Amino acid sequence: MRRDIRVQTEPFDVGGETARLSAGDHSIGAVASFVGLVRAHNRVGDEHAEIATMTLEHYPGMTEKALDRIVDVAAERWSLQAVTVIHRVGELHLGEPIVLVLTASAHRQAAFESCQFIMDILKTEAPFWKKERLPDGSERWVDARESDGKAAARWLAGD
Amino acid sequence: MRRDIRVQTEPFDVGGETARLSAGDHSIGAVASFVGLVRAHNRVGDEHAEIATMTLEHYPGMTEKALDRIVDVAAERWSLQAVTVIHRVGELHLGEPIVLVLTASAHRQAAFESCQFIMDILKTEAPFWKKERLPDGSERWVDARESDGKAAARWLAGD
Amino acid sequence: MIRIRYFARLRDQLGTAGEEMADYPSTIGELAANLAARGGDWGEALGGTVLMAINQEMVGPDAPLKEGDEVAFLPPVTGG
Amino acid sequence: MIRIRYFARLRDQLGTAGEEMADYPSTIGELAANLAARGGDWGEALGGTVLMAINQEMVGPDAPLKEGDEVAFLPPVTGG
Repeated sequence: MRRDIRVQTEPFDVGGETARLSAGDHSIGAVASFVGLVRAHNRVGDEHAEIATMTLEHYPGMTEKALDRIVDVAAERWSLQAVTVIHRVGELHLGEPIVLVLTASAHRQAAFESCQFIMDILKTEAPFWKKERLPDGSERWVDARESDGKAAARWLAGD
Repeated sequence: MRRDIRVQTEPFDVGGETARLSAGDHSIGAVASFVGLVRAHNRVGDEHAEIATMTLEHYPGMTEKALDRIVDVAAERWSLQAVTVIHRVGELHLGEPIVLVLTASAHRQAAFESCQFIMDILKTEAPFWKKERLPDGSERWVDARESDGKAAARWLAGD
Repeated sequence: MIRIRYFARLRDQLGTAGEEMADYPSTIGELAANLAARGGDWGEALGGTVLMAINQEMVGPDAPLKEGDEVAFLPPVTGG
Repeated sequence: MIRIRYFARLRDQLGTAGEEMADYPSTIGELAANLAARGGDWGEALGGTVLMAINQEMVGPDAPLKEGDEVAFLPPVTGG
């Protein structure tokens, strides 16, 4: 299985990455993707606070290992031809893409499920942290969501 | 909810469609997508026959109505900001994209599930038909897959 | 008068994309049975699994026919 | 000697990105307890939910420490 895992400050090109993932491999019938974006309201129980910018911190070295491990597990569980995971770090503005996950398989169910799996596990195991800056200039670390823990746990319970 | 439903012979631009879907709407935190491609082996129980090209036929008028109906149901079931469905018709070559489904929501689970729902129902209810041409020039209509019927049925069983 | 359309594999089997019919039964299911009763390719094409639509909406066999309807017989779909 | 690193909210709370430690206990869980026992911000930062890693792999509190390890304390992750 081909894999491409990147942690970068630059934006990514969804169309280019999708084309690259499947180029020349005619056994691929399905490409599922997920793009996570910086959205205006991000805090649990505080849906009315608009954010201005977001800063993504990570643990260099460990992050790449963690993403690689997650992709290993996906590749054991589903029949996949290729996986791309790109996660941005640094300062991001409203509406900007944060993360891209692409999975390619012969069949759509494997592509869909593995893409969702990678996102769910990434959300609870990959060492990234978000800090929001509000329009008044104040900053705060984003709290982990309980729903993310539950989403990850359902894959471990054997579906 | 914004929607864009197209049946066309031309290729589509995954990156451009993804950017357009979410442009200017900062309530969107998640975009899920699916791209279906023409793959080399397509017949149930006949995995060794390579195909040369594929022709997609549809029922003009009814197809658009069927896609619109499917998107209606998705929009009732999940909280969505925007949906794009583009399905190509006419002659397509190996590796070319056939269908694009994009769903945008505040949260990833709604985006993932609605994208998969739209594909599963499209596969059994939208009037498209595939005809394969093999390298020896012979043509054959693709058989419907039992697994597609099951994938669609699970959504109707109320999960 | 109703207009009947045949698509994809059905059209190839029947050798025609459609026909018009002045005398037609009361339901689409009866129409399908009448067409299948023509025998040969018709029996084979319309005797198996076939989807039915009236005015571009999927319907069941009990759906009534009325003057001016666009009726369609469709093989199981294989898009996506 | 081990190297200890603090990330994100933990680093902000503690006012430091890390430290080196020559005398350290046998497990990472004991190390966390010792750090929390410093009191004040340390007790608050390391007394709650905290993830632990040794040499860039997540571990549980019983994981043993050895000379040269890179130990990290991480708040619950919020990427994606």
